Amino acid sequence: MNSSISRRDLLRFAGGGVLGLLLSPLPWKVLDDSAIWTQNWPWIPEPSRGPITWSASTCSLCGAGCGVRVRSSNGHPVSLAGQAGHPMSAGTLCATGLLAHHLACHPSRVLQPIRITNGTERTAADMATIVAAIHAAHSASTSASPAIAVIDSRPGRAASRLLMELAHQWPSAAYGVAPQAGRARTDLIRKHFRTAVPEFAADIQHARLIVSFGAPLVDGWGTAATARTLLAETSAHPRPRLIQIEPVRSRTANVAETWIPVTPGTEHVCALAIAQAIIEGRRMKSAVRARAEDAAALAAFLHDLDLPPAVRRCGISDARILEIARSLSDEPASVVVASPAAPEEVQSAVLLLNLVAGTFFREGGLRPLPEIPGAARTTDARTLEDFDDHSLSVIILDESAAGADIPAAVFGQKLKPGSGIVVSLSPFAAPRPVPIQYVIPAAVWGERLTDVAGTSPAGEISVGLAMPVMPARPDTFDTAAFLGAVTGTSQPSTEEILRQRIAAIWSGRRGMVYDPSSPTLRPVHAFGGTDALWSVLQSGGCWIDGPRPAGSMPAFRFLPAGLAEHLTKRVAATKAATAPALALVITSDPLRRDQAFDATLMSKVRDESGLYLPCGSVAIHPTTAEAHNVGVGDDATLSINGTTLPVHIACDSSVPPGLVSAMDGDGPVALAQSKISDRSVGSVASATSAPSVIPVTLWKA
Amino acid sequence: MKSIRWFVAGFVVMMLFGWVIFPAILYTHEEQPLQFSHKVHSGETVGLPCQDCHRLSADGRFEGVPAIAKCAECHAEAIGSTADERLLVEEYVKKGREIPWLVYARGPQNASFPHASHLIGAGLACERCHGSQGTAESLPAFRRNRISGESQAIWGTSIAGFKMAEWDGMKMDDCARCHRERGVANTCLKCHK
Amino acid sequence: MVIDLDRCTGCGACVIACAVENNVPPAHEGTTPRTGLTWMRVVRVDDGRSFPDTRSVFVPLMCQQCDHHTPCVSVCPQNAVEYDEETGIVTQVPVRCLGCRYCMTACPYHARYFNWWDPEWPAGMEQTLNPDVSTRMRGVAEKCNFCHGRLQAARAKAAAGSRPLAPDDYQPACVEACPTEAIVFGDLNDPRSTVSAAASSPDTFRLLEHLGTGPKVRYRSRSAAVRESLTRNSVSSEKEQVHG
Amino acid sequence: MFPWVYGFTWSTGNLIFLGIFFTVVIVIGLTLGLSVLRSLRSAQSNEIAHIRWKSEFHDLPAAARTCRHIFAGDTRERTCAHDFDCGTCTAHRHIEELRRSGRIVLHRPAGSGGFSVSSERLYHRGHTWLRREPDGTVVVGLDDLASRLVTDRSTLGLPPVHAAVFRNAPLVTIRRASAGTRILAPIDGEIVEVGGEGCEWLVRLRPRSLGTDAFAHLLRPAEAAGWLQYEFERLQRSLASGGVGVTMADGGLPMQELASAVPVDAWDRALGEVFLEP
Amino acid sequence: MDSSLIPRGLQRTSFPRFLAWVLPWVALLGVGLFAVYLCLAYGLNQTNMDNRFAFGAWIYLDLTVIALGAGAFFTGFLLYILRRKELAAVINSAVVIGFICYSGAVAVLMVDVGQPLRAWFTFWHPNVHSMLTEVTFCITCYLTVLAIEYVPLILKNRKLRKNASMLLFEFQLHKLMVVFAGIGTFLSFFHQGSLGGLYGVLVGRPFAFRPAFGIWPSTFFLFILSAAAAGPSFILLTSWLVSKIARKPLVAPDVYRTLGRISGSILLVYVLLKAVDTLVWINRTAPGLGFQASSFYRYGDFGSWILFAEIVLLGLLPALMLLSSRVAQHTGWLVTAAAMACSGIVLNRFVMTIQTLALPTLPFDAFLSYVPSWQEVATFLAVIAYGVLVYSFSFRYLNLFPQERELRSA
Repeated sequence: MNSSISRRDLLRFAGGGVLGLLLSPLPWKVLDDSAIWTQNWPWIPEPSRGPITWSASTCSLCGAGCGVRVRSSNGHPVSLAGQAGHPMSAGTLCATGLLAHHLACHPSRVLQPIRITNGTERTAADMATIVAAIHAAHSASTSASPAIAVIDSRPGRAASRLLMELAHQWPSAAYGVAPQAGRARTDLIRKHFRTAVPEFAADIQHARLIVSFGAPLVDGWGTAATARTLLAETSAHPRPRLIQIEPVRSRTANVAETWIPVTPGTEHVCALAIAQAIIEGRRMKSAVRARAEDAAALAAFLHDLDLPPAVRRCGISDARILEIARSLSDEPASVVVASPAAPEEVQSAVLLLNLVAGTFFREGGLRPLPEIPGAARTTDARTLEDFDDHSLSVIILDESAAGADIPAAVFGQKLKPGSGIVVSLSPFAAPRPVPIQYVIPAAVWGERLTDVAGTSPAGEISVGLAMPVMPARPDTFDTAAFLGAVTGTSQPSTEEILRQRIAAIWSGRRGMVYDPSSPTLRPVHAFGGTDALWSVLQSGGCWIDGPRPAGSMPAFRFLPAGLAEHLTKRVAATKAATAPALALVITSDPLRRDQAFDATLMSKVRDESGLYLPCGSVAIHPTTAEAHNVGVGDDATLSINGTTLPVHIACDSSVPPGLVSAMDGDGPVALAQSKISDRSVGSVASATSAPSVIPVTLWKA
Repeated sequence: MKSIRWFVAGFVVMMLFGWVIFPAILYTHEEQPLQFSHKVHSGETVGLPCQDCHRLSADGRFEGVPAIAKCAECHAEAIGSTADERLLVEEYVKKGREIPWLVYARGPQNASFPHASHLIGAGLACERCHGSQGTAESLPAFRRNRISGESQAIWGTSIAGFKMAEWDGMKMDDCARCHRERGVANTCLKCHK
Repeated sequence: MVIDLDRCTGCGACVIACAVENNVPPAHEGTTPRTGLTWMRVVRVDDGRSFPDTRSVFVPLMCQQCDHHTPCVSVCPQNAVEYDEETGIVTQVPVRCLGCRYCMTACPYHARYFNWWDPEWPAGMEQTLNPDVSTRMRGVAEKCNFCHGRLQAARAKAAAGSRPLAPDDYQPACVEACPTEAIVFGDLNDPRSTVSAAASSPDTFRLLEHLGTGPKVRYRSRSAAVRESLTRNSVSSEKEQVHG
Repeated sequence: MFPWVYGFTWSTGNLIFLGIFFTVVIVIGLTLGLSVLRSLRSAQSNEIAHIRWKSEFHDLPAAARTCRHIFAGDTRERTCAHDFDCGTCTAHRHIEELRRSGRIVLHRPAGSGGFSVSSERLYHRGHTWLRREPDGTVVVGLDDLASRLVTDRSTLGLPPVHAAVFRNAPLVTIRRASAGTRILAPIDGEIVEVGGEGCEWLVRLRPRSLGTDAFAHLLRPAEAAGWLQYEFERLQRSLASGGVGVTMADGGLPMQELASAVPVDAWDRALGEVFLEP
Repeated sequence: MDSSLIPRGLQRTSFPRFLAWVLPWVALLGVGLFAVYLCLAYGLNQTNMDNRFAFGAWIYLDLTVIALGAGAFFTGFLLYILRRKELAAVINSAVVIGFICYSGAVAVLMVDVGQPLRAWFTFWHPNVHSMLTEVTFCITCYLTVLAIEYVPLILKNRKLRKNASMLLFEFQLHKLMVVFAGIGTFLSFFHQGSLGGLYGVLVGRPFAFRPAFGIWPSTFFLFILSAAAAGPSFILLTSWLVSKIARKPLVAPDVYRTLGRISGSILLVYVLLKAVDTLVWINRTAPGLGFQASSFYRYGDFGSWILFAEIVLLGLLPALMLLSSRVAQHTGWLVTAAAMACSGIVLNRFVMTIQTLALPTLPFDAFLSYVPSWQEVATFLAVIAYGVLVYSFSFRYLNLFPQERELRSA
């Protein structure tokens, strides 16, 4: 080899090398493998491989109690589906229910006790300090009035009994419930009857005619079963007639037979006008007239309410009122329902209409909702607002099962200034306007055993078990464990309470039981004992309060004390109110946006496909948009009595001109909504316009 | 002719690298978490049938390598004296932890291989694709392709893809050829999931 | 597949069930309806009547599995898209797709979606991934394939029980999830199946039928206004960006 | 792509498409291979010099490729298309017969425009002259125009003794200009002796073949005179920057010291022009 | 300083001034490469493309660049096969421009494709019915042909030709150049056509769909003609531009005239055929698919003026100007006519890509518009910068214009 290697030799070496390389498998294998590498990128998770198992459970996200069939891989739920033949849900699940198994891994889930100071800073906290704080408040309480409020977000569960027992054990504690949707309605109903009557529920299943004042029958969560009864008509079960009366054409109005776009805040006038039409048309049934004590007084009251001028402002024609009145009185199975979020006067007017149409105690009408055996009576328990102001040093809030929202301002108002703390047992941390709040991680659906009390579209109640389908997170609590930790005393475990409850049901010897393995419902007493019933419920079955005696209508009064004056005042207010140029109408959010329901995949129907209004958007009619020279997708500013907030404009022809439709509980609108329901804004709203009609102004940002 | 020598030198060096050194460094050599002797279990000493551990469940899914529960049936306590068995009992059976086996025939994530259709539907024998198993005293080293992350059993032992035996390599082309020979449809939807 | 538009309330359960079944990742930060990744969508269409009696109709829109020289099959340069004769499903193989997006321009129904971002799931959610469907990666196109993961599982089960595949062994996730049973699914070639009966009823129609791509998803509605507004071919010029 | 790849079908469309693709690839491959093969083959055989000259001749400007017969007034404007290889040029042979048969008289131009042309030398277009020695060797030197440009012998890189030289291949390199310019060898042969300082010729070489066609391409003294004048004008034209024609008053004689007249930055251009570098 | 590389006899600016000219383009290239890094590392969410606008602005610009780069194949075809000797003056520049356009377009395609590492799948599993397969095959082959045509130019560099083997290879290659010109023409014929076919076959997009002759839609042939027309104009434009920048005459005026006449005649043929095709489309094809052609021009700013501009204003007018002898007299008018012809073709590519995607197909679709993100714009500017840089170095060190030397001394 000569001493120096010349540059040319290196070139020749390289040339030979390249030819050698091309003839070796190296480049081709690297090419092939790099393509395969792009198919198995390590940073993209792979589905687990393992045996597929099926189990059944009950969805506990809302009060519908739908049956769930859970498909698990390697012991972890992979997908949920409705349980065919389930009496409460007949094989359906709503969009939110389908994602119940994702809530466990929601990014904003609380997994260890945290302490939130003045609403924002979060620091980890440990149970000892929390328990110490509660005990300190417990021992320091001297005066007779309770210092600790134990608030149950969803009464009627087995856990509710535990909370009540705690209130009994501790003199300084008192049991309370979150504001119940049907609660206001029940109080109003009770005023009409002399004798004690239970709660009532609308029997949509058998109704042939439904007149709804803005009730979200097919809107979003909890309504899958109702949507099925309303729309999945078969030859045996033709589709009922649905008349929807509400300002904005919601999804229910969209599938309704007729939608009557009334001006917002005038629903009560329409209801009273229909009632008057029934009476003056002498269509009131004799049975109803016999039971009523003040039928003549009602006719006179309605007459001197002088409704026609108010009706003209409602936007509903007289012919339409007569037609509804006639069909209500002719159709034996008919019911009138109102939106749970409707103001008091609409609830009472709708109740009056039901009484006039005689829909109580009738199949397809309003049926009495029996007591859930084994659950304490919570209908007359007080809410947080009933406690006197600044009297509480601790509020214990059990939000392990999502319930109605408690207005944020109420907490600050009820706590002792400066020293009050709120201890909430919740899977997600909803900050509240209080100096110190402790959040103790609660289990979500599928992590721990809980019971579900459901009401079906037919107004029947059921008890089902939400079985644990995935390994529970180490330091999350259910109510029993939480109370055990807080009181330091040994509390009965959830399982024991549930067993007692099932025993109560079994001994009650009332109602039917759905067993997934057998096609038909079997009566309770057909089961050998509590254990047999327990095993059926654990395998996804549920107890349902079976065929009830129709029951007879007791004596009642149309106009209990105070109702007449209240209605007169509201009708006068509606007559006097001047229609605002632009009114904000807050509709219930079909997806219930707060964290308890908002799994990450919900973006598929919100931000990613625009099926539901994205966060921070308001919908207006294209003509209104042109009137305020605001374009689609523009950023605009919405001002409500001086408080301005940035919103995003979406054009939508289902919103009548002159109205701005916003979803409650989401982003900027939530801020406005909290201001609206906040005492300060509410009072400012002019006395004449009903609280649900809020004048606003809108301009391009 | 001096110039050709360099050319040939370069050629030979690269061919050697491509055919010999590259296959060696392309695949890793990973040992299994613990040794397992098929010979003992399925041979005369214990005489378990293959289907006992490698079961086909009712819904057509193949269990493949058995879960720890299967081992725990016999090995709740140490039976033999080997170190591996002690490791099995302490580390995995007692703690209820699954053994992180490195599965040789682990197919890619995007293709589904329904064992039911092949074992029952087509009546194929396991050896057809996996080669003779169940007689080895110990488990061979798991060889993973450093670039694509797949087991070497997929591409096959020869770097150029020539199949030494029927079971050597289970690439898409191999499956497609067998499907074609038997007149079974080999559309994408048949296997890709 | 026949979809009864009178029963669809636009609740979105089908879209959610589809996303859960097919391991579709949650939205990446910054996703808009135009870059959203869903295998099917429910589109809200107003039937154009004047204000008080105007109605919206909710149209679940997924891949129509066209069977007459399928636009996306004929344009894909590397056979990542294939029309499966046996089942009539248009298969999209994400590991063969190199993301040229030509199929997305070819599809008149905009039923194809692209992974603009790398799929990410919150911690812990990877355990809820469906083992019968592979996760994809950024840079590939995706579309509805009638949940053929379930079809393959059904075939395996049938093979295990050594019996032929029965019609009700397999139905896509959206059909199973719809509360009002608006979606009827089955074998269109089998005249006795419920879907053939539904398909033959007079008030069914198909989207963009005049393009001649032979879509296999039919829609039904008793209201003539709805049928007319969905098959009107001179495209409406209204600029309204429709939101639910 | 190939029959054993998944998805390959023997459909007509597939075959036509892949058939065309493979033919295109093969044609490209073959053409490339052919040109590589040819260049390897010509690298072995000593045609390199010949090919280099053909390639450079192809890039010369038209003015540098004028035919020799213009200088002797035989023909009008004509550019050579045979790389100055007059042996193979039919027109040249035709003109030679005419001249031999006396129909064309080799008229001598009035003067050589101030350049000395000696009668027993033959001139090569690369500005070298050649004289045959009685002992069969040949002496090569720079002609008058070139020697005025290249004054001092030290800048010349002379080839070693016994080196083989090929016609129209670099014989001597001038290291004056930045890129270096080469002077072409007039005929094939082998260097016998290198001329010292003061000697009128540069090298003495033994020609490979002594036949008449080995010297056919060289200019006879009669043509050389006109040729030198033409080359001088061409040099001026290339030096004149932009559109200015020949400024030398006619009748003025070229200065002896041409080298100093050429501006420094144009030196590279001037040498390249004279010594036929593209 | 680099004078040993500059071809003898050509005047080039001093190296520092050349650096001053090159530096801004290098900076632009740097910014573009950063944008490319972002797109490759973080995915195509960096761009504003979405599920409706699957083809973004850079695909449209790709098509334009390839159409304008057709000068290489057409000039090569005319010179080597039709023996139009006067085009020898611009063939080298045409080859360099062609190489730049194609390599730039392929580079942008590599960034635009979602999975660049799988690009070879199109070769391994070709779908012969897809126009994009045909485009991929032909563009890759033609890029190699252009590279092969570009290599002799490089090997002719003054320093490189001193190396014997390079000189030999260049000499032999040059002799076979006619083969490559033939292959180049054949390949370009197909892929310019298939780029047009890309849109013509889309049954789902009635705006772009055209009836087929044999297996190719009419846009296949229209795209070839328009590319062949745009090629020479673009060569004319670039040669004029380079001579303006280099401030020295590079090409004899009659070469401009011949280029202009060739481009004008083909443009005329193209415009006539395009008009016929549009009429057939308006009256028979679109209604056949159930769409009134007028409905395509009712949205946004895509009025029917686009059709008029494309066919008449930037099609017929420049064609006539290029063919009229009066215009051919002074180069200024010739260049403007060429520029108009090129912009006509650019507009056609824009309409075919962006308007096709913007128009709604379903009855409830909305007309959508799209603005490219800075990453897309930066990537494409990087291609332009890459082109200018390659051309600047080639112009400086390679002999692109043989006539430059004579023109300088004449």
